[in-house]
Amino acid sequence: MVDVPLTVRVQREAFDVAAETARLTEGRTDVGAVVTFTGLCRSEGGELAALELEHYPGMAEAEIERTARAAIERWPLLGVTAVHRHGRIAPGEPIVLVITTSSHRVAAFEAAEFLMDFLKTRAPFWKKEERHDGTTGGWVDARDHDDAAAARWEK
Amino acid sequence: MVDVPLTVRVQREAFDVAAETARLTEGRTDVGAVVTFTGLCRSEGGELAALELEHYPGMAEAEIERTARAAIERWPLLGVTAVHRHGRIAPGEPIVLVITTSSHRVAAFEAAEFLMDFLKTRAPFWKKEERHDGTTGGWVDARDHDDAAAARWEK
Amino acid sequence: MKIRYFAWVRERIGKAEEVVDPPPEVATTTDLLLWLKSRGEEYDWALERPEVIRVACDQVHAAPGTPLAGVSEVALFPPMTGG
Amino acid sequence: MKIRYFAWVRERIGKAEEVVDPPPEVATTTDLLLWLKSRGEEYDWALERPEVIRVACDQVHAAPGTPLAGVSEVALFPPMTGG
Repeated sequence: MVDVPLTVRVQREAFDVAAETARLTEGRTDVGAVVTFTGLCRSEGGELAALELEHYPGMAEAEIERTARAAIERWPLLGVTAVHRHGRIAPGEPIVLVITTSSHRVAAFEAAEFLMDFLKTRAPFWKKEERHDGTTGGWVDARDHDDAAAARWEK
Repeated sequence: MVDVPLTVRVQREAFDVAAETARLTEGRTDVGAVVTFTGLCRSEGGELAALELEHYPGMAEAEIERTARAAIERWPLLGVTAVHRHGRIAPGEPIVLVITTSSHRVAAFEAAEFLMDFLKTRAPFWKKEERHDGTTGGWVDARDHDDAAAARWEK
Repeated sequence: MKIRYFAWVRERIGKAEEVVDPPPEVATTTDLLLWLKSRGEEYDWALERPEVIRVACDQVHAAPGTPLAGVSEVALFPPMTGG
Repeated sequence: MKIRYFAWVRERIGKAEEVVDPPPEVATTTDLLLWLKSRGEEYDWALERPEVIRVACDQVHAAPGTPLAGVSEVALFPPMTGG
């Protein structure tokens, strides 16, 4: 088992990218590259009032952790953090955070992209749109190009 | 000319990733993806006391800006920030920061990687090592695989 | 066996979970989907396109046709849209 | 014409910059490197492998053989190692 600091959380509250980054870098001098990805809620041209994010408690954490462990097996990482929010999220607010650290930049970049691709297609979360006119925009459809993005790692 | 917020700085002081990120995201709801890359000084197994980073003032800023504008032409970005330090930098300290924002994650990831690849091979900075035993480890050699990483974008 | 529903599958069926006792010939996740589909209008609506429904057995993604032997919790949901 | 040196090129030549007035037959960056190399031991040492030396004309990377006409500042340096 590779002993790499791994944090996975599913939570209602926002997250602090700087604090999460510091947890992976402070007090060590072997980290050469830190990649963070933050996914934010977009207003879709002003139409969207909020997203309601439903998730499968237990499986959501477990599935993100499985994906993170796959990344740790595949790249020489020094740390991985993944935080995904659920509940009501307004435009401009953060939804998801992935941080990867490594000695070198290519591993950190590739692992962060890998995590996001698989998080999108495998972690049990579902987005429902709430419009400003009070109607629901319905459930967001899964996109084929997200599946294609995940498939590129299968080799 | 694409009108995208672009910040390029070369400075001696450290940078604040959270503050730089906020400048690209605050007050807007069209950003869906934020990628940050931070490059840190590694201790190389404890041997390194510090790096001394020399640069070519004027050309350093201009070359980073040219690379950033190439990224803005190539991907649908909503903002780019690149900060590179010079002077004496101790292990664990940050050297370089790249932030890209976009509606979608793939553009943000690819542009950040592109910027780092070209920054490494085209921005006029040179690293000299200072060892703990007081000797100089000499100038860091350019690495062929950095050239290869930059070459993959030429198509 | 406990069944959990999420997102529009949950909304169409009108409940988040239930305990069911399928007959012994329901041996796989595919059998289970077809059996549930026959239980009433709301199930038929939720599962009208069984090929798009994702299934997890004990909180792990399961391919179509996965045996149900030893499984205590099955979840049915649409393709994920997190991230 | 102002010439600037960086990193180990600067260290070997022993100065960060100088103003030079090359003869008219020095028409390109490649000519300039060879002419500088002939100016003394320290230049010969700094430029012993001219193929690894990078050149910028007026703060823009210049390919070997770039004409010097109209250029006011030339910089010579090793391959970059920033980032």
